[in-house]
Formats: sequence, structure tokens, C-alpha cells
Amino acid sequence: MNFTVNSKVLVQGATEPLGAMYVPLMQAYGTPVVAGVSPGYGGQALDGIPLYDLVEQAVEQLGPIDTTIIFVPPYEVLDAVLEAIAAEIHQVILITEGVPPLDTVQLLREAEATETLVVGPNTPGIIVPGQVLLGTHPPTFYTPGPVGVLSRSGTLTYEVGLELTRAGLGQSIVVGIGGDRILGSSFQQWLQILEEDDATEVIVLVGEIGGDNEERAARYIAEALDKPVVAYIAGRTAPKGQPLGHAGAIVASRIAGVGSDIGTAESKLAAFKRAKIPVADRPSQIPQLVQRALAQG
Amino acid sequence: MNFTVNSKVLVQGATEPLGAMYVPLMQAYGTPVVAGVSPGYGGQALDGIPLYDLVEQAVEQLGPIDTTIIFVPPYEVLDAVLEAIAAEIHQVILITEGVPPLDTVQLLREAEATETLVVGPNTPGIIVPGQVLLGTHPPTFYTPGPVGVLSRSGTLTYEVGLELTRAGLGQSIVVGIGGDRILGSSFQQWLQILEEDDATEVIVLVGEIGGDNEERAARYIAEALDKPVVAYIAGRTAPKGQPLGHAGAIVASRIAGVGSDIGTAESKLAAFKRAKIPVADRPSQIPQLVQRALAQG
Amino acid sequence: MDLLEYQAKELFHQMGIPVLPSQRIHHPTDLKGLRVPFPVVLKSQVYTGARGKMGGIKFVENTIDAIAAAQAIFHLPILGKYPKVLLAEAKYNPDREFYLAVALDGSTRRPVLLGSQQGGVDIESKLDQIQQVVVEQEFSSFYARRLAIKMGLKGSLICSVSSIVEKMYRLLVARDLDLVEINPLAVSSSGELMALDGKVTVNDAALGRQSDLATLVASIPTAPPAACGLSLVPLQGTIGVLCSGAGLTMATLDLIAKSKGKAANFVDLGGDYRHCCPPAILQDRIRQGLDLITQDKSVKAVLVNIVSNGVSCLQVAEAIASFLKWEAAHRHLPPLVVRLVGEQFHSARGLLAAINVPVFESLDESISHTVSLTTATPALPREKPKTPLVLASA
Amino acid sequence: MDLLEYQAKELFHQMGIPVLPSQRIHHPTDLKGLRVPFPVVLKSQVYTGARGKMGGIKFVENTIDAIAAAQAIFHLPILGKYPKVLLAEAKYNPDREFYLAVALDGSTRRPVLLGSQQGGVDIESKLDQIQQVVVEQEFSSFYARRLAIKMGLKGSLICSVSSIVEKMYRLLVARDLDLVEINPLAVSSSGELMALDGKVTVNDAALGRQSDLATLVASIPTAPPAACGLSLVPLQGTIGVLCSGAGLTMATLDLIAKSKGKAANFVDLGGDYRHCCPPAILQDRIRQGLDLITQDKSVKAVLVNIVSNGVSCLQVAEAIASFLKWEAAHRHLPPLVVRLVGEQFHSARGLLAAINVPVFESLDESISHTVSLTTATPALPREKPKTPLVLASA
Repeated sequence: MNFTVNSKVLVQGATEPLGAMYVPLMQAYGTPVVAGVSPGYGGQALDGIPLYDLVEQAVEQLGPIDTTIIFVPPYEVLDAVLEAIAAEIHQVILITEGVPPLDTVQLLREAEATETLVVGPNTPGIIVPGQVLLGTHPPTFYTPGPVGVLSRSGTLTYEVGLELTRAGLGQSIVVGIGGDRILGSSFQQWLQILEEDDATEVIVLVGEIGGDNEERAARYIAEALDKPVVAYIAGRTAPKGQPLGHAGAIVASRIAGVGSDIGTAESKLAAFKRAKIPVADRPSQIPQLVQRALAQG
Repeated sequence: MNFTVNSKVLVQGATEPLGAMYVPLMQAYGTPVVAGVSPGYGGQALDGIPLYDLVEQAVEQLGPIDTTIIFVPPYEVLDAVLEAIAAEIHQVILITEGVPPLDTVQLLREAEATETLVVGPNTPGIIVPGQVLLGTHPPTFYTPGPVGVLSRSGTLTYEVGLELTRAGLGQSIVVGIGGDRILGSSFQQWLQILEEDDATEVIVLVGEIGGDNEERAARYIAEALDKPVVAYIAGRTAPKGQPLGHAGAIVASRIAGVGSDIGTAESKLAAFKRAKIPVADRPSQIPQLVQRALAQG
Repeated sequence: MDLLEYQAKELFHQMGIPVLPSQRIHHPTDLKGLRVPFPVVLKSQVYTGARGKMGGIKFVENTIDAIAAAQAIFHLPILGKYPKVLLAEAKYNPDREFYLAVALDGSTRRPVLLGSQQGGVDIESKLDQIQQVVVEQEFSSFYARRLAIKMGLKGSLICSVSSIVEKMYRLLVARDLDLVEINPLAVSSSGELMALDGKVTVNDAALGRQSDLATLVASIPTAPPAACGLSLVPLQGTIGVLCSGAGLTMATLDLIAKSKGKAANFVDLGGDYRHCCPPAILQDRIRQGLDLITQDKSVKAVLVNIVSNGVSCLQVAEAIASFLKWEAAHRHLPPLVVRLVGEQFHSARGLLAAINVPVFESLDESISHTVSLTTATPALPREKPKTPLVLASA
Repeated sequence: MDLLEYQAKELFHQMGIPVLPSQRIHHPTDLKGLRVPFPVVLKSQVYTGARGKMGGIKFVENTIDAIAAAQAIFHLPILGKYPKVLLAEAKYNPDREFYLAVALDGSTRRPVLLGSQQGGVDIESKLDQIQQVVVEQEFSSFYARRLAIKMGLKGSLICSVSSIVEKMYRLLVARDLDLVEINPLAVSSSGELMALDGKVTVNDAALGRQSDLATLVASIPTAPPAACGLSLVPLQGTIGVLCSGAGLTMATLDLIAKSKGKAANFVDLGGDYRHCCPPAILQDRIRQGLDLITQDKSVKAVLVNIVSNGVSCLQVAEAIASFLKWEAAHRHLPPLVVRLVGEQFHSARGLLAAINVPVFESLDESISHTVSLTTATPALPREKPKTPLVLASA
């Protein structure tokens, strides 16, 4: 894993509306964006970075690339990720929302086979405050410090970052794992990474109803984590959506090995309770719980 | 590579007409056929070997299996090979003729990713005379000895084996690489194996018109082989088939790096001549050339 | 988005999954022209697996009984919904009933095959008997046979059941589905298989490349709007909520409930990375969202909570001001409370203060203020509904 | 098996590859009802890329000229074949002509994408300008873009050309094809692309699961028989050859030529591992093969060379004897020479010797004997054609 200013960052879909909007923001923050890829734009430049028609051309010209940030439209995401993997890029930040889940399944099969880290899809990406912005986070909301933030949300992550920053609690890294049901990286994977990250002293986990990511994270925290964790869950009062038939409940419950109410706020809160993880009632309560965890740590 | 009596051999499609016919012949020769797989026949037996519904059940019951011989119908071959690979069988003898080439491409992608040796499709398989029969070769045509035989044909391979045996020249191994355009193992791969095989002193290469397998083999022999090779080419007077359009010629010629007459008898004979490999005029002349090669060696 | 049973069965039929002869009934009198021979099952086409217990399924032996039964079903609400159409299907007497499904699983990040020999109406009580096979690599038929073996099938049922599972999988992939379920899969004494009921869940994100399904889904009255359209979710309270991003919207609704307020409805404008609605068009979407929310007469106050990296506070404020200017001239609007953070906050607050719209930087404060507007009956004068007229006349 | 141009273009059209408006012409008078506006190109529908040079393509401006041109083309043999149908197509004036193809490559064991900016009639002389991309893993669009870049394309042509290459690839996979070629792909000055001529090679082994293509191919007069049917290949000489396996058949034909004999035709019975015709039915196939071969009046002698592990020599001999018994009663048959090896050789030789059919174990001897029958005019008495009658009366 290399998310530092000493890495090389590529942007796929640099000339798409979202790409064109966020490339200058990332550059302004000091992110080492070395090139953009947009088929048909090869030879042109965008905000001072060269554009290529193919990822492999960028690699050929600029040497190995560490991370690619993907802004291409949803139905082009699968191809963009396969192209990046074929060019031996092993960190993919997949910003785009609306990727058909079967495409995500297919790109993750290839990512697993090649040991490629995929963050997302449907994510604000990653910010290492004071160092590097790999996504859409508003930089002014964050400041360097000891709190690692993991979240399934976008704007709610900004909100939590802002609350921490205002309380004088800077962040070591803020990771949006993505809002989709099928995701490249899980809470569990990132907990493992942050457990070993020297800059991180406490972890904030921002969850949502749906899926079993929080339940699995809670079990993992109880079993394997030494650093303190503070959680928040959005959606306790959300109207119930259409359930995914019998199979939805069945799959989640069989795999998580718990009751079939998996995915509800109750299930997630119970899982955190079992794992003795303090849960904030509201975003503004998070800094207080973090401070308490830091004081005990 | 393990083609000995100390290996475990599975037959997929054991209850298919071809499977049912050749299983007893292979057993009679001493081939260690430990099980057959035919969905729906699990729990039954065939010629004293147990039948399973799934390959993984056979592996579960009998431990790791070295080689699977596949007799299933053409459109079921892709699935059978993927099933064998998923059960961690790394040697596949693919007897079936008529596999759609795109299925072969797909199964070979998976075979390459898992370092699985695929012999065929459309092949009589392998015989190690006096030891093991993995395919449809008529055992009485062969006898142990120092000649390694590599062939793209079926019955013509039997013919060549018989000529050698009658001339008192036994065989170390006889391999049908298969008659299709897309094949799992190439002449080149087997030449490399036989070069290092202590039992093999001379190699007979039985080629046919079409494709560039012989041309590539000739180049490889000239560059990398110490053991003597004798060749034979069938089809010098065959009526020209429908050529495969421009692309057919182009692909072969660009890859082989030679003229676009690639695939013709003339091209193959010229390639052998360049590589100084003696070519028999007729099958009955092969033993004589082999004897000469052995005498010189 | 779920398809109705008859739509799911049409897809099954196209894939070669066996279904019974059937006919759609739009009106009870359609039964006079019934081509399916009696006895026949009439089924209410609504979205629930439990309609049988609620009287939505009836067996009939002749036309007169059928018409009477159809009239009853058309007038029977199931979970509050009346069917627009019934399905008249041949009656089938299964020997056994299996359960089969293919779904996407977030934990393994793979499609999974599910199956049980104990299918039928009480599947929820038999969850622990359902077997599961994860499709690790590219699908191949042996995964389906693996499920059949795990289900405990023997002999010819291994291939006949796995062949149906394979078709369900191919349907899932070909049509970008989230779920394909057959329950029950009837098994006759001779081993014949028949999908008696089916469920298909379409993936909304994929509708843009599944034109057939998009047409089908559009015909369903409760269908959600196209991917990037705005959708108003109605609730039971008095506060309208306009928010950006699903997580923040849920958090906002939670906070309202915690402050004893009740949301009347909400519109989620979406996060920063929707390809079809980039931040550049957020201003338009704010105006549309406010319009949707304020059409609901039960809304006594509106909370706008926008957090975005793509659009400044001032741009949001301008969009709100422009909505108020245009709309307040035509109709009565409830008071607005705005919560903003980020660039140009102070300019934004100044702009909205000028038209008497309070702006907060703290989410908690914005919520307690909004809730107070709907609970304290005598509203403060400066938040009375007609204030925006000041701007309209300015 | 190649498709005709109009069939290939129909497939292109289904895949969304741009083709010109066109109409099939079965008879010159069909041109009176032509819906394609003039000027029009009339093209002979035969299998060769060089038909233009041979007069098989004509441009016409009006109906009278068109009918005359069509009559000429219908009566013009191309490589010995007359067209059954012409294609009337709108005339198009390309700015440039590209070459594109997707094929299967035996060396890399992968599909390959091929392309050049120098397409058109003289492609053979420009082979070294054709760029190639091997589709290593599962196909994805970037492989097609990689080809476009290698071809030297820039700007919007990268995506427009690669989109056509992608469609060609998807067509290859969806229809189990060996080759999809577009030459030329016309490029207009505005960058519009149009497939002016196309070639599609169907894979015979896959026809069993491509029912649409199987129907199409069956309509082609020179189509080969179904996968396991027997096929007689006609040649110019006097010896009929019945043999088992393609390699052995070719070797046998080579040996006949080496011995100054000339093959009249041959039937390859196939090897030991065809799923649809296992050794168990080899006896039937031997009888059918002999029937096909001996229908040809130019056959002066028949060589049967059967090497099989599935069927014994005696079984082969029985099949030959039974054929002779039945057929010789009805018609004159040329003399047979049989070459066998393997189990029960002596019983087989005994059986056939009894009906005066010589059996050899050596391939070389069987061939020199057969050739001698066709070159030495006065045949030996014991091989005279009517000998099998001995058996028939036995």
C-alpha cells in the first residue's frame, strides 16, 4: 500500500465532468497526479498534466504507476479497471456511482487474482490529511492527526471529518470504502491496515444500515484489534426498503452466522455492543467518544 | 509431470460410449484408474472403479489425483476441464474431438493461470509402453524402448508406432498433442520435456499440413535440442482446403516470422531442411532414419 | 426493483425454465376467453410472497367460479396494494417442492447459488436447510451440480435441477439481475420439474443497458424514477428534508427523530460522484427537490442540509433564494431552515438572512430549530410563511 | 465454412456494425423492384476476395443497365462457381479504406485482433502493415483501443474504430466463429465508418449449438455435412480411398501419389474419439463409405485402410463382406484391396480371402497392389469385378 506524496497517481476519465472537476482540487492539495487517461485525448494536456489514450501509454512514458483514480461513466468502469490491472497498477480508487454489481463482481475477481486493492465503487476515496487527496473529499474539512476514519458514506464522512477537526482531533487517514453492496475493500481489511499504521491511534467507523459489513467488522474488532474503535450508524429510523427476497436475508445470515435480522440498525448496534465498541448517538458525539478512547488508550 | 503407474488417474465421462469402451482397456494395461466421474451415476461402479457425481467428491474420497482423462461430449468439455482444475488436478488428457475452439481458448486461459498441462483436445492421448496408457492407443502396437514419438494425428500415430515396434525400435513415450488448431500442449513443450527425459534417445515428430506447429518445432529443435529428431509430414498431396481468409495467413506468418505460405507441406519441409532434420518419405521409412540417428548419436 | 410474478415467469420461459401455461387477466370478464384448461389457479399480481395466506390465490374449477374469484381478488388489498392484473395458471400437483435461488452476496463479493429440498410457503422457518455454493471464478455448470449434490439430490435429479440452476444463473448475468428465485420448484413423481412461483429482482443501476427490462419496469406503478431523477420518499410527519447523500440523509432523519421531530418526507440529492448528475447541476436539483417537498401539504417546515465539495455554500444559497423568489409568488410555502458548511459560508448566510431564511453551520442546531418550528404552535413572526414575499417584491 | 457476403453483413447489422442499405437479387428482373437508390453496386455472391478483378462486381446507374449487368454476373463463373444470388448495395465513396479482423490464432492459443490503415483490394501485398493485438485474458474494450492505437489512429477515430472491433469480437464469441473480417472498412472524410465488404467463417464444430447459423450454412450448396456425417471428397484419379482418421488418410493419399497412382476420391471415417460416432458404429460407417466411393464411376479400384483400437480386423472384414454381399447383387463394383492391422487379423484375412478380396498388413504393399490394379490394364482374373457374386450365390 502506498498512499503518499511519493507515489504516482493516474486519473482515468480525466476529461469526464467529475474528473475535470476533481483533478485540479487533488493537484492543489499536493497529490502527485502524473497523468490522465481519456481515449481520443492523447497528446493533449489538462491542468498541466499530460493526457493519454491508453493506461499502458502513460506507464510506458512515466514508469510504474501506484494508484489510479477512476471517474469514467458506470458502464465503462469494468473496462477501465481491467485496463489498469493489465498495466500493472495495483491500487484502484473507484469513485463512480452506479456501477452494475455484476461488473463489480467481475472486476474484483481479476483484482483478487492480481492482488490489486480496489477501494469503492461509489466512494469519496481516500484523504491523508496534509499529504494526499485521492478522491472527492473537501480538503478544508480535515486536518492531520491520530484518528483513522472508515466510512461507507460520502457526505456523511465529510460531516464526521469536520466534527473531528473542529474538536481539534486530526485524522491519520479517512477512507470511504464505498456505498455499494459489492465493494472492493471491506471495513475488516482497513481495520487490519490501520491496526498496523503508526500514525493511527484510534479508529472511527461510520456505518449504515444494510449488508453485514458492520457486523463482520465488530467481530473482527473484538477478536483481533488492540486499538480503540468508536462507531456511528446512520439509518436507525430509516424507512425499510424493499427487502431482497428470501435469498438476501439467507445469504447474509448464513455467512455472518447470526440471526436473519442482519443488516438492520438493531443487528449492527447489537454487534457493536457484543464487541464492547462505544457507539455515538449523533455525529457531534463522535469527538467526545474519541477523546475518551484516547485518554484510556 | 507424472505419467507413471504411481499416479492416480481419473476418467471424466466414464459412462459415455467412449469412456466405457476405453476404461477397461486402460485398466488392462495397468493404468491406475482410481475413479470415474459421471453426474447422476454417483455411488455406482464401472469395471470395479467407483463412480462419482463430481470430481471434487472423487478427490475427497481418494486424495489428490494426478491426471484426468476426459471423454465427455464436445460441448461439455469446457465445464469438465474447469471442474478438474477447480479440484486441483494439474494434468488433463482431453480425448474428445469436436470441441468448439473458443471453448478451448477459455479452458486454456484457466489452465495457464493454474499451471495445468492440457494434452489435446482431439487426441489419442499418451502411452508409456509397458507402463501406462492414458488414452485410446492400441497397446499391442507399442513396446518399450528409446524412441519418443510426438504426433498431431490419431490412427497415423498408431501406424508409426507399429512400424517402429516391428523394426525392433521400442518407444519411451508416445504423445498425441491433438489434431485441433487450438491445442493445450505444443510440439515445442514436449520436445523440451523429452530432451530432459533419460529414457528418450531419439524423437520422431509426426506432423501434418496446416498451422505452424511444425515450423515452430523445427526452429526450436535447431536452437535448443541436442537429441536427434526424425520427422514425417502427412498431407503433401492433400487437396487444398478453404483457406482461412487473409487473417489466417497473416496471423500465422506474423507470429512465425516467416513467409505467408506457412502451414503448407512446402513450408514445413523447408523448415525441417533449414533445421537439418531428416524427413521420412513414408511411415515405413521412419525406422530406418531412426536407426541412422541412433547410430550417429 | 422486483418484477411481478408473470414478468418473472416470462423471463423464465425465454431461458427455457419450465413454467405452466398461463394467461394474464386484466378484468374478471377476461376469464370468459380463458385458454388455460380448468382447474386453474388465480393469483393476485402484487409484491409479496405471503399473498396466499392473505387470500390472494384461489383455485377454481369453472368460468363462473373463476369470475367470482377474480372479482374478489381484484378487490382484495394485499399489504395495502390492489393488483392491476391477475395470473390465471394451470393447476399443478407437485410431489415435492424445492427452493432455488441465485443472488449476489456482498460478503463473498460473488454470486451465490442457493437450494433446498424443503421449499414452499414456510421457507423462512427452514433457512438452516438451505445449501449454498459461492461462484468463486467464472461460472461453469459444475457449480450448479455442486449445489445439487449439497442439496442431497441423487441420480437424474442432479442434472435436471442443476440445469435449471444454470439457466437461473445465465438469466441473472444476461439481464443484470440482483436475484432470481424459484419457490417452489415443483417436482412431480416422475421427476418432472416446474417453476410454480418466481421472483426476479432487477438491478436499477443496470437498467440503462437493459432496454427490455427498463420498459417492463417502467410499466410498474411503484417503480423508482430513472437513476438520476429525484425521488420523494413520503413519511408520516411534518418536516420536509432536502439533503445531499444517502448516509447524511439517514443521519439527518435519525437526528430529527431524536429531537422528537417527525419527518414528512425527504429528497436525497445524491453524493458528489454520480456520473449523470455532477455537482455542476446541483443548483437545479435543489430547486426541483424543494418543489417536490413543498407540494406535500403536511409539510410545516423544511430542513435543507447540503454538504458538498463540488458546490459552494453561496451557490446552494443562490439556488434556494431563486426557488423562493419564483415559487412564493405563486403559492404558500412553509418556512425553510438551511444548514451549510464549507466555502463561502458567510456570504451564503448573508444572502439567505436577507430573505429571512435562517442558516446554521451546526447540524444539531439546525435540527432543533426546525423541530421547534413544527412543535411550538405560535411561530415566530420572522419565520411566518409569507416572508419570502418580501424578496418577491424587492 | 465461410458465409456469403450478404449473410456476413446481416450478422454485422444485427451487432450494430454499420453496413450500407442493400437488397438480395435472385433474378435480374428483381432489379425492377429495387428499393436501394441508384447508383448501385451489384456483387456476385461467391466465395472469393478477388471477384472484383474477375468482373464479379459492377457499378450501375439505372434499372436497364442494372438488369444487363446482373445477367452478365449471373452467367460469369468465378473460380468455377456461378452465383445463386447477387447483392445490390448503395454505392459509397470512401475517403480511406482500413482493414480489420478478429481471428483465432493457434500459436498464441488466443483470439487476435488485426488492423491496418492500408486496407482494400491489395491487402496481401501490405501484410507487414497489419497490426496485431493478442487477447490474452477475458476480452475487454481496451484491447480494441490498443489495436486502434497500434494502427496509428488518433482522436475520435480511436473510439469509433475500436467500437467496431469490439462488436466484431463480440460477434465472434456469440456465434462461435473462426474469423470476422472487414475489408475494406470505409472511412469518410467526416470520420463516418462503413463495412463495405465482410467475411465470416463459421466454426463447424460449434454449429450444433448455433441453430441460426446451422440453418444459414445448410442453405449454402457447398456446405460440408453435419459433424459426424460422412463426406466424399472428389479428386481426379481412379482409386477410391476409404480410411480412418485425417492424418492416416493424408498419408495414404501421399503414398498413392508416390507410387504413381491417382486417387479418384476419398472418405475419412474419422478417428477413434469422435463423440458422435464411436467405434461401435464403425461397421455401419464402413458400409456407407464404400457406398459413397463406389457410386463414382471413375473409380477403378478401392483401397480400404482401417486402423482402429475400437474395432477388430474381423469386425472391419465383416462390414466389408456384408457391403459386397448386398451391393454386388445390384450393381457392378470395382475391385477392393484391404489393409488391416491389429487384433484378429488372420480371421479377417480368411474371411475376405474367401470372397477374393486381398488383405495386406503392410501399408506399402496394399498401395502398390491397388495402384497396379489401375495401371496394369489386364486385371488378374481373381480380382475381376464380378467375383463378389461368388459370395452372393454362396
